[in-house]
Amino acid sequence: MSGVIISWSVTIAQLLLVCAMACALLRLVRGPRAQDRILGFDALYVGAMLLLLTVGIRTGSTIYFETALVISLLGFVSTVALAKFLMRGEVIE
Amino acid sequence: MTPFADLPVWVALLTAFFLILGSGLTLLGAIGLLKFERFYQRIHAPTLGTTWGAGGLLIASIILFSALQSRPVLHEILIAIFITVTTPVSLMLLARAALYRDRIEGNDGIPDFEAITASSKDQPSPDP
Amino acid sequence: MRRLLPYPVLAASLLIMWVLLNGLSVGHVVLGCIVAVGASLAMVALQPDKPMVRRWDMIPRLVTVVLIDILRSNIEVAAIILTGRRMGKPGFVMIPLELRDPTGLAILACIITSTPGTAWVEYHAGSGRLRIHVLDLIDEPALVDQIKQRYESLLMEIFE
Amino acid sequence: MGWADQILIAPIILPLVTGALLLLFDERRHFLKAMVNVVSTLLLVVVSLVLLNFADAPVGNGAATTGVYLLGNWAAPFGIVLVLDRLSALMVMLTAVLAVASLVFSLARWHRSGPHFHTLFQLLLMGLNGAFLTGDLFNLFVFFEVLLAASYGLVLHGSGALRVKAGLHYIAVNLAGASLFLIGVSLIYGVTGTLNMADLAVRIPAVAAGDRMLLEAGAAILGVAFLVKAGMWPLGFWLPNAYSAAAAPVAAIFAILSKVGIYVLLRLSLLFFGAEAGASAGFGNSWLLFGGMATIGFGAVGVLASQAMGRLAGFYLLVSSGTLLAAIGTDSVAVTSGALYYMVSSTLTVSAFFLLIELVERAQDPASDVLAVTMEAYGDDTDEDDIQDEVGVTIPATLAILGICFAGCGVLLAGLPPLSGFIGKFAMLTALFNPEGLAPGGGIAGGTWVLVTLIILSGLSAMIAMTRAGIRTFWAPIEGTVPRVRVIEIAPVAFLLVLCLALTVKGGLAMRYMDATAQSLHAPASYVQDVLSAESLPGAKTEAAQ
Amino acid sequence: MELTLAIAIGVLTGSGVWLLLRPRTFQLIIGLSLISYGVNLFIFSMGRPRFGAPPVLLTDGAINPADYTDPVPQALVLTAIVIGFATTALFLVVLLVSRGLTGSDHVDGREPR
Amino acid sequence: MVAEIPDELLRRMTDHTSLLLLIVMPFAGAVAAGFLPSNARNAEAWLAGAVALGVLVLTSACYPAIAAGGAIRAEIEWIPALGLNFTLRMDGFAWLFAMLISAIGFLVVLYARYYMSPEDPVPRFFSFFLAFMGAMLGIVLSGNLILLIIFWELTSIFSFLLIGYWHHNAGARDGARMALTITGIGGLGLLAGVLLIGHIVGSYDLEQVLASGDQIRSHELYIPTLVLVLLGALTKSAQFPFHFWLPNAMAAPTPVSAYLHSATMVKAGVFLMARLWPVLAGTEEWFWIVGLAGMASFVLGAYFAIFQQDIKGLLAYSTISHLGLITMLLSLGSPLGAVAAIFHMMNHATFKASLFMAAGIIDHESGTRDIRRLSGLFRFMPITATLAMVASAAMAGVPLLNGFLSKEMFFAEAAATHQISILDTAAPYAAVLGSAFAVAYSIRFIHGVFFGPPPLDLPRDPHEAPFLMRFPMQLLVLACLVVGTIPGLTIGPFLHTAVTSVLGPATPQYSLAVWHGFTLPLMMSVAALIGGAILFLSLKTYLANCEEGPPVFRRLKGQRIFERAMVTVSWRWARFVESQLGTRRLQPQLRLLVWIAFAAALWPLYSLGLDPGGVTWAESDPAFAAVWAIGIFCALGAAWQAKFHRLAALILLGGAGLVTCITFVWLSAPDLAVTQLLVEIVTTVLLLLGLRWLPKRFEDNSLGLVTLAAKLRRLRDLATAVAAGLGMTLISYAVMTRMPPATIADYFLERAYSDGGGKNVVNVILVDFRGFDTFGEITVLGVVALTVFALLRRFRPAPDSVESPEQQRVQKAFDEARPDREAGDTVSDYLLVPSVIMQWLFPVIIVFAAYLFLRGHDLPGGGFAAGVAMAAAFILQYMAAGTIWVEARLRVLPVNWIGFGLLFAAMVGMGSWLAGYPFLTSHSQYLELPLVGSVPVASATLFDLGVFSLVVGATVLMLIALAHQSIRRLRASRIAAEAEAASEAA
Ligand code: NA
Ligand code: NA
Repeated sequence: MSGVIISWSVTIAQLLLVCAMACALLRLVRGPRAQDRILGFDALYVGAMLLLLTVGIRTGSTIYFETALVISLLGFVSTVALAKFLMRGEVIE
Repeated sequence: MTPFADLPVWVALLTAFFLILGSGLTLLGAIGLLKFERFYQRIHAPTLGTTWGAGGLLIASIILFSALQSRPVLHEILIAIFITVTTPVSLMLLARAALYRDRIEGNDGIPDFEAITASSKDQPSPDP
Repeated sequence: MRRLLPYPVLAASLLIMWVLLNGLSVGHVVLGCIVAVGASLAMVALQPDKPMVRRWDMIPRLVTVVLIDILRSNIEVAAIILTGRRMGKPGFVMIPLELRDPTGLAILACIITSTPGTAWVEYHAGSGRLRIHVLDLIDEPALVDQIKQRYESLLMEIFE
Repeated sequence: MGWADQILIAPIILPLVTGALLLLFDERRHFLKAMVNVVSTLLLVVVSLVLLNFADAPVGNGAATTGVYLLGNWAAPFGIVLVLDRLSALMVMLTAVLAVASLVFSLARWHRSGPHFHTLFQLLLMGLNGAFLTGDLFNLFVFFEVLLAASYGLVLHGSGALRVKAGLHYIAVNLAGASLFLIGVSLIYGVTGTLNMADLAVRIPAVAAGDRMLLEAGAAILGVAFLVKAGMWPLGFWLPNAYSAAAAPVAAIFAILSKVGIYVLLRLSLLFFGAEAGASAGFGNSWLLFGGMATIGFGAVGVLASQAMGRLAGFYLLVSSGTLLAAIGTDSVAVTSGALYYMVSSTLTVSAFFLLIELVERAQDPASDVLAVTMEAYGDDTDEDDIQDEVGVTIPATLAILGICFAGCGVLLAGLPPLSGFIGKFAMLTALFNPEGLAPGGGIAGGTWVLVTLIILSGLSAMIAMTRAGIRTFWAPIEGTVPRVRVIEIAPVAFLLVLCLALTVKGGLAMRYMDATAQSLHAPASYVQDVLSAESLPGAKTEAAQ
Repeated sequence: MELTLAIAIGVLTGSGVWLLLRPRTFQLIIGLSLISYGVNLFIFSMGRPRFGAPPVLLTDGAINPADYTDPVPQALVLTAIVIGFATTALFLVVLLVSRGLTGSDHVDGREPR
Repeated sequence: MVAEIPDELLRRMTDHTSLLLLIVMPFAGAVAAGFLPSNARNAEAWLAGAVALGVLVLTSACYPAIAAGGAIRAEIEWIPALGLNFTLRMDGFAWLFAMLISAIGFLVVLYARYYMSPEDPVPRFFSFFLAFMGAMLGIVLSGNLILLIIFWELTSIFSFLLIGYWHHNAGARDGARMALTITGIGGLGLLAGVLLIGHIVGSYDLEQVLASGDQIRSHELYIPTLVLVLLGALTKSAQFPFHFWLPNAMAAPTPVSAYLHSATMVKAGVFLMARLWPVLAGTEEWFWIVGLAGMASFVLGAYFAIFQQDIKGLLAYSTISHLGLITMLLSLGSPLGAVAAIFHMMNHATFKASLFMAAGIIDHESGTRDIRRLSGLFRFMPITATLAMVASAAMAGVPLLNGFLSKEMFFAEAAATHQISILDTAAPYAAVLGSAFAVAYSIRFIHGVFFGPPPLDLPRDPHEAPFLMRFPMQLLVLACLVVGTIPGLTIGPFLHTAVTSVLGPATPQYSLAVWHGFTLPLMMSVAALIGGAILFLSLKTYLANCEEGPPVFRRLKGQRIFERAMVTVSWRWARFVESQLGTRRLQPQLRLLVWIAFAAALWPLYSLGLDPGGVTWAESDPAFAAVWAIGIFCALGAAWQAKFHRLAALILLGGAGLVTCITFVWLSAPDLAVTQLLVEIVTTVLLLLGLRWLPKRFEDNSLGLVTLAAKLRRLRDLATAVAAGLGMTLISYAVMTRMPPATIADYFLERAYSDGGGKNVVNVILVDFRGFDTFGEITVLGVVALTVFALLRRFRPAPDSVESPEQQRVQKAFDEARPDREAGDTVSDYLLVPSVIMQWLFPVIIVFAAYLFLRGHDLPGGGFAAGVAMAAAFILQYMAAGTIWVEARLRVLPVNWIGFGLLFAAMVGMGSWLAGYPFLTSHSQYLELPLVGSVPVASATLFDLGVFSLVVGATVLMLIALAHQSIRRLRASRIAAEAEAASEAA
């Protein structure tokens, strides 16, 4: 019973998250401005991180946790770089 | 999918609830990101995912793994902290960059720079 | 001791982080201490302004307030996205801040940005003014007031 | 395991440690770095001599033992092994020799025209030696990448628009080639479940019929990756540009680079698709043969069409690659042994020629010195100061010596008697006509005629081109000054040419070695046996398990 | 799953190859990156990967290899990722330097006529 | 018995030594000559003369042995595996030639001593000369055909060098090149021919080959063999149609012409034909090819000679003609013909060498060789004139001179019937005609130069040459006379030895008598003499002023044709073909690479038939598929946008990378996911750093429609891309749906914990089982970082990206324009709050890196991931606060990190040597620590530390080197501004 509940809910959660990522991707592709794309990109990363968490839940294993942790701690580095590139035309001054 | 078979049903239900809540909020945020017309509105949307969206999933994870391993598994808290700390940085930088670009291009509805330095009380600029 | 532990709070947090990551055991506490002290020593090189935390007791309050506010905003924004209706209009709001402590400002920025519906846009250090963007602006003075009362004053109490 | 057994890995570790150590010295201590590098390279020569001696030492039935080094003490096919046989020993030796020449040459001025030259140089040697010694397919990829990475650095050494442009093409093509390498290796792993070359030789005949096409597809893709390195037509257009754009000492050591692809093709085609490979025996041979012949043709035309000597040398490399590829494609012991001799000779020659070109062109174009000066001006000032060197003697008879060296190169490149270029060519040609050894024979196959004709004509084209270049350089009325050439610049050229001479005089000895090499390559059973039966030392692991 | 992965590999490689054949250096570097994703996944796929069978041992005792996924392709991919990163960085710098020296971002260092 | 063996041995040893010395002496002399100072004319001459004389004496000393026992041999094993030994063999024929070479060589040295000007750098001359002599001796003494080819080509090379001796004049350069090209081509043909002989006979040993005549002639490859060998022989002997190089070779100093181009080198061709006469001659093919070439050369050469105005040109054509005569004799296949040929080889050498010397003296003393300008020199140089007249008479075939004897034999053979054919029928007429021409040009030479009125305005006042310069000529002319009058007593026995050694038992009866009675040959001689005289008289006036070259053929200059052909074939065509079959552009190269790889993979799949496995949806995972829908979109989007929207492409690429990373997690590869993610992040920053230096690119819609060609190109590339993608899909799908083979992985899984001490098998593979791969991999990273650093040290941005980015300029201008702001306020406001957070994250990331590092062996992570994370921590600081700020506080020395990392990893690997284990053998132990308990300590972890250090160093170095370009540029512009200010002030 528990197994069924969890596997179904994880599957639903995964599908919802993939939909969320798809929305983010659409924003990324549509733009219209660079900042919109970057925003979409950032959202894509967050979605991916959550998706990875669900994969961990689905397997019942904590070994996938680090991947999510990496995104949560360092995923923003590329967004910061992109944002700074927009603002200053240069990432490191 | 056997590791979950021995779990109490309430744990499973609670996990499921938080899973769906978290992912649902995240999806909503993403839809907002897609739906809102202007950048400054869109920038609000992803925070759904990074706050309670992530929170829901993390709580689900904490509950499930604590139940599975019969000990408190709390490292998910770190993700919560990290994401709370890092997301604002990128959003802030992005919003400011967007503001700068809009100002340079003279787009409508962008507040002047003057206001922020002037000492007079200023009015909120309407966002058409 | 001061030279070994220039940032005790930081070191302690890092130790907690280590234990959270690795699980609680004597070995990991010892190792965690070493790592945490080492990392906080690395921080010395960057010479950050050392934040002075005066009121520890206010921190849990702040956290609770923020969590609740975020939850509320989550629901509000979710509703806006779902229904497409909003009570007010989106717009920029200027908030004159008195808080000057960089760490405090950083935390305020995190709070405002993390709260769905508000976003930190521009801060001018000279005038201490902050411009935020609000998704659903109903009552501007109330909002300014809320931020100043609920967050800024708490932060000022903690840090200054 | 004694210290003597550890020497097998020395050709890899020695350059690595030297390269790493050189990084810790200050960038401005050119002299110290140069000396460390020279000492290490000379040591490498000694090591390679020891290895050559080991590989050639006969045991019992006349076959030499294969030296096997189990890295990490893990037995094949699980761990990575280094394998020393006559072929790898030969290649390591050749590498060391070229390294000495090109390093000494570079000390005259090139080593100072960009940072970390010495480290890159040593790591290139490490990559080369690793590629020659490894017995593992994926490890081969890694060492390929090491040597390519170092070669990227070296080809760009000294910067400049031409170099960077050629370097860009070189890198792009090789990156694409690296992808093919990975695809090929992993596909082979996916079908056979192993990466060890000897183990593959055992497993390939046993691959199920339904999987064989995938195996062959993997091998074919892998082959294309090597053919890119070898410069087969039409995959080798990058080669003349990159080599001619590189600094002289770099081009000189690069002469061995194109041979890495040849080496691997030779080894793997015989190991994987030799006579005992079952259904896949002889796979790819005809492609190599035809591709090789096309390459000879194209290279020969290119040699003729080259005005600049650097490009001439580059195209000559294509000719020699093509010759070797075609020789591999003939799948004959005798031809292989001739080809090995030819390979050694042509590599030494072209290396000497690359060095010589710079000296010769220095005489032709006084603008080049101006260019060198401006190049330094664009550099990051201070650290590339021109030290008044200790050897700075202008040789009085400079032109004469250059001329003699040039003539030597010309004779070698064109395969004219009496030097090793001729012997190598003759060895291959006679083997082509008499694959079973010299005995009264009957008809000759059509393909052989074409190949022989191409080899002969390519020599002719080299002769015509070299005559043209030589006359233009040495005989056309020379105005202006005699080039300033230092002893340490001309000595490496002479050294390489003397080696060619020695290879000629001691041709019997050399051919005997090549024969033995070719024999064991074509009968890899003992190689496979030696690698797979090498046992790891007891003790270390049990300790770990406690 | 296999089909998805196979198609993914194909699309990544295909897009990469398309860019590989384009004339601008930046297109080339993006193409090479895409190809390296495709190739990495290809190597990975050679181990017949599955869901939920990580190559991290769960017990200290004897194990059944069939419970785990093939670790070898994973190790190979790790090496390939690192090398891919290195070469991407190198190619980037070379294209920048080439652009600086020739003034053009065309792969041949000059605009075609 | 005991005494006899040493005797025999001694004899052999003597033979051995003398044969070797014959070859060694000239080459050693050449080397010695090269080292003498450039003004040592006398020493050079002494040296060369001594060598030549030594060879002469040594050769003479060999005669008894040869006369007695046939051939003497010396053999040194060289490359027995190839049938190539250093075999020298001297029989009568070789002896005769060796005598010729050394004797004439000696005389020419003597002559050259006076001929060469004191200013000439004679060491080069004598060095080449002696080397040539050695090579020529090598040809005649070779007992192995490959060795013969070696010396053969050497003569070509030294001939090239000697012709080009006066390389400052273009004629010498061109002549030398032409000679080398023609004889070189011939040499290659000869090589091929000899290879075929080797194939047929099974040996390259001359004796064995000579014994296998029937085998060769009856072999199916006889014709190609013959043609190829003759190609070598005819080019070397300047036979029609390869004759034209010889007149151009006359640009060489006259001693060279006398020696190489009349007496010796050109004889190599006919020598070879005679040498191989027993095995190749006698067939119809031989008769036709050799006969036609010989007859044409004989007649045409003589005809052309008449019309030459340059004395040396006349002599050169005459040489062609006389060699044609010899060739014709050899073509007949009759033993008597061969005898005559050998005899004429000697005779021609004597009179032609002396004539060349005469020409040299005339040139030397009068300053010109133009017959039109020369006249009446007899009164100035009577001795030379007399000698020249005698030699010319020999050349014309006047009785009582040696030329007459061999020509008589020639006439006899020409008149006899050998092969019934038109060629045979024409032979006697051709012989008479050619001889008449020979008479004509001989008379012309003598008459034009020595008789007639005194010469007008010659460059020099002509006078007699010094005695020693004339001396060689005198000797040669004496030889002509002596042989011509008493042949049987002088040349007779030697010729006989030679003839016997070539023909063996087939040696015919012949007579060397001066008078055979009124025979047909004598009639022919008389006819030729009379005819020639008449011809000369009738042409006399025409010749006195005409242009060089015969009337009709004058236009048809071999040299011109050759040069044109060479330029066309070896330059224009070669360039054209190269440009058609090759490219210097990158795109076609990559396209070809993709095509070929595709074809290579397709071929086995197609030929063996691929079963792709059934398409199964059962195991499919909708979420995974949906993730890849996103990934595919990203990949395609990146491909689409990379041209005009670089930033978008970069972001989309990141999306594809992210999805790849999800895939790794999904399919149980957490290590890959972590690594991929970290690399992804760093790569994005890196590419962004680079983006700043790329030109702005805007989608240009104004250009209008894309051309059809461009559309087609894109279509082709699209098809290529689709094909490549489909191929990869097909292959990977086929593999994934197949049963996995028994892999080495099982061993790793079983041993990872027990023997490797880690539970994360991937990591154990990386640092232990296959740690060597990791070793190489970090080396790559380090090398690349150094390269990047090196390249960026010399980085010069394109002009349009030198300036600060537009944003910075605008913001700076804005800040400066406002009184309440200072430059940089905008950016400091911008980063004020974020930088605080980014700074505080620094220690957090360090702890995280430590975490990744330490857990790697058991769980996902490891040194590489930790290193990249650590590098990210540094990068973040650079982004937050700028390069200058960070470097004022943090002294990161990335190069040292790299060096240390590599060294440390190597040290750890070598540590196992101490215990007697191979490199990288891991050792792990549990340390008992107070409080903590037992802690695993593995050498693999230490190795990983080296990896970590290197990765940090390399990543930081690359990023920082790139970031530094911005401040370098600033510094540069500041320096420029200061310089400008200074110059304005001055
Ligand atoms: Na917000
Ligand atoms: Na005259």
